[in-house]
Amino acid sequence: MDKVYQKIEEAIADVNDGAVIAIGGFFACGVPRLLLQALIDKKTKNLTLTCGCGPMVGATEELRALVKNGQLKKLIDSYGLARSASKGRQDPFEQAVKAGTIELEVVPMGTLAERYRAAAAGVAAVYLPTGAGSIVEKSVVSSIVANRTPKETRVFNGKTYILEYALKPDFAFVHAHTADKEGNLRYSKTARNFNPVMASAAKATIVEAENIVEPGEIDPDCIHTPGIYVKRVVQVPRIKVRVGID
Amino acid sequence: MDKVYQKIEEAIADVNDGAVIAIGGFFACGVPRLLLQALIDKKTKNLTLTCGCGPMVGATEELRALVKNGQLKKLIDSYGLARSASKGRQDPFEQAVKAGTIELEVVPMGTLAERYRAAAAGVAAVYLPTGAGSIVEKSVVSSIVANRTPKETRVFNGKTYILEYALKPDFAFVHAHTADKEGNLRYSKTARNFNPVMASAAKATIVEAENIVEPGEIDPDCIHTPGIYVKRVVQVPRIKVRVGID
Amino acid sequence: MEKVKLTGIPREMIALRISKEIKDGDYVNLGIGIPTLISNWIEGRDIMLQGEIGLLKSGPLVTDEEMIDQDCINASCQPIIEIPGTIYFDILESFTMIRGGRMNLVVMGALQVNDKGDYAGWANPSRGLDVGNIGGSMDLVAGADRLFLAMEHVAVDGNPKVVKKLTFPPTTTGKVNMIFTDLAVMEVTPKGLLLKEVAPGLTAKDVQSVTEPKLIVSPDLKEIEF
Amino acid sequence: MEKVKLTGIPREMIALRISKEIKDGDYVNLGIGIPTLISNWIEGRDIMLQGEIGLLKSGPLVTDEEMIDQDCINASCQPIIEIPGTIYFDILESFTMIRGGRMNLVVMGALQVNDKGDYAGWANPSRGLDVGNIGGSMDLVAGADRLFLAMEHVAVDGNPKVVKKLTFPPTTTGKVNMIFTDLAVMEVTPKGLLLKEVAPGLTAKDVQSVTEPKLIVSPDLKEIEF
Repeated sequence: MDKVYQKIEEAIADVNDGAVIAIGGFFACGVPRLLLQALIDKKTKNLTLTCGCGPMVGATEELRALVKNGQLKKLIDSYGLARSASKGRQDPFEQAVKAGTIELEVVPMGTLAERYRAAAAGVAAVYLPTGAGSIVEKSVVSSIVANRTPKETRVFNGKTYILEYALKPDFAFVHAHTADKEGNLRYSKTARNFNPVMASAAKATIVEAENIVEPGEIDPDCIHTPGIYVKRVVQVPRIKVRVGID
Repeated sequence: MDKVYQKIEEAIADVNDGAVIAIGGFFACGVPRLLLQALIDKKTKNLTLTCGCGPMVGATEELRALVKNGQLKKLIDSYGLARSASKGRQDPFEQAVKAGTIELEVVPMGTLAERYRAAAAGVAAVYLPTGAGSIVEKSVVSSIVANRTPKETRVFNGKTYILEYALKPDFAFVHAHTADKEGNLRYSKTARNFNPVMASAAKATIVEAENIVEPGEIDPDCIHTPGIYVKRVVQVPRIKVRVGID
Repeated sequence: MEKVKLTGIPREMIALRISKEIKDGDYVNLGIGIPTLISNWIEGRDIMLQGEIGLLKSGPLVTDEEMIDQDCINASCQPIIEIPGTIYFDILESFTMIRGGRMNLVVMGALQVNDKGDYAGWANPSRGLDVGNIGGSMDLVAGADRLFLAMEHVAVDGNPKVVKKLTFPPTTTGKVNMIFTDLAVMEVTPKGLLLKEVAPGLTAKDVQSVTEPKLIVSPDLKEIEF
Repeated sequence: MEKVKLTGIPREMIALRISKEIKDGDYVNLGIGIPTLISNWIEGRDIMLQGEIGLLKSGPLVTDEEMIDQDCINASCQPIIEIPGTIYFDILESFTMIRGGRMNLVVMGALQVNDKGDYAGWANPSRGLDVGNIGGSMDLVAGADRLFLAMEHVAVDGNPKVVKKLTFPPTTTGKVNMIFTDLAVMEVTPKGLLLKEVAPGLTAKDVQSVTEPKLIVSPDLKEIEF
């Protein structure tokens, strides 16, 4: 089944206002920047972006545009704010969070990974040790400080665990090094990060790939994301990214 | 850190009576036969073998020897019995289960995979849909029919899930195609199956590998099992295996 | 119920009939037994077979002993041939797909099925054991978009397999969509089993005579078409 | 408590001191800040650095701009060099290792720590927000065999960071084993903080003067050794 789309705007045509979209990448690395740019151009509103570790901190320009256009309703991430407080003071996103116009929900990185995986694997919920004894025992959302929802905890073998639920995005935007036409993917080095687990979790996964090849051309023992999880693939140029975070 | 052992008997020297050992492989494919043979030679007793899908159905000779030597206390598997009832009637293992001298616990294949993963990933327990409305809502152990332990169930979004607990073996016996000296592993095709999840779940993972190479010689983007999970590696010849199950 | 012996279609033809229900682009998992035979009828079509051992877009079975790779088998432990697009993964990825709802269709064998879509396939108490082989069956039925059964209509001993009440332990309850046997094609509906097709030469009455639950006969009842 | 300004060792030397505690063969994860500097002191040793982004046996930082591969960074978003034995994996595998207890040692930075081994590192309310960046910190501390903190003893504004009661939200409670600062090396014991080493030229009394909880002075108190 050929999943290749020629135009990036066609690949995201059904991403509508109010969509929940998982965004791959870890800081500046492995971020689907051209899909993000297409989303900015499309001016889709009321978006919830669910991330892993700071892809929007790594894609500063794209985040600024999304904030400026008023497209963002909420960001879920483990590292959603600029690293330094001084950079944060000049950051439109941080100011919008402060003003309460955009919601920021903070979740430990491994818990986020696990919640995507639960959604992918048909698991309803899992008991994780992460954050026991911390504020993570409640939901950590910027706008509901006075009323943070407590989570269920339970002791197994003398240790406290928190019940964490599956997180299933409507879409995942993924950046791959190579895709074959049936949607099997390979990532490059640390650009893999959250991309595979998001690809398997979302209802519809849309891939930007630097290379597109025929089925069978990727080593069949080294597929990072099986094509069964992928709905559409579009080829993009490799663009130069400044490594580092603010 | 060099994890290579020259002799297979040294690699399993600390596997003592009463050990719980995960055995990789799916029917005849990817089974650590030479580690099993070393275990037979060592005459370790009172063993619990935890499997995935029928490695002992695929390694008939090894199973017969373990039964004959009285080494087996219990087998946990999704497919622990010969496929046909007529073969089963001649099978010493099935007769021992009937007689109650060996316990057989039956767990759905995906649930077993998930329970190993939970152990690997520091997850206490997970809610799975598998087996809801079936006998899997209780533990399915041959010797405790009259008193099968009920499991916790819970409804999420109108669907029933079963709470399944992490399963952490003392050891995992794993068959790999290639290992480097630091324990990074690659498997071949469908011989991968349960080997990686068991390798990451066990307290001590012992690997038989058909090839041993220097660190860096396996494509670093294609490591199936990171060496951090592996305690010892021993080189074994590739032995011819009859494909098919009884 | 009398023990009638009706002549139906062979197993290969049950498989052929089911193959007509599979759409191009579908991801499909085939259980051990009659379901495995379906793979013979879909070669060359754009259908992706998944094997729970950890492979997708499985190629055809090896027919020449020389070509066996002992590291390349399907979930029924049969050696298979790699084709362009065949990929391998571990058991966690395999059951992530399966439980996660990525299988458009799962076809399983069965020992018994009733008119509510419950079926039994994992343990036959006549074996003298109170345990059996579950394998991946319960995971597959938990995650499947659609679940078909492929089975003989009547057991070798003449007892019905399409029953009012399961006497064998169930694999799942209320999940079966369609039942394909040597005698008939039936759909599980909220009102009961809808008889849609019968084997050449048989009548609805013939099929009913070896079926415990009362069948609803489709107004469009026809012969099984291949 | 008076706001004394004591002169201690530089950040690089805190990192050097910690490097002496790491055993050959250890798997280690280093947090952002002072912990990252430890990597400079262990080059060539048989120590495996894990990066939660998804790499193990991380090589040294890139110093020559020409050599940057934008697909090859550590968890602090710094470009690194691949060495023989460096391997990459996805985020699930990374946190399987981390939560699953495979890290022999985790070294983190901190904003505050108390004498029970609780520490705060993820949110500084002075930023004017009630949320912060958790990143992988809470997963790392949940799974670590041993947890060290590497930090300045006193905040830039002169306030103590080794406190009786955390005023910042905790990252974890009761998990810290050792604290390495510019002024001292302290061990968290059931009875409180055991002062084991002081920076050259300082006394236990000096360190106590900028530390809120009462320190237990080791009978073997010595200067920090490198």
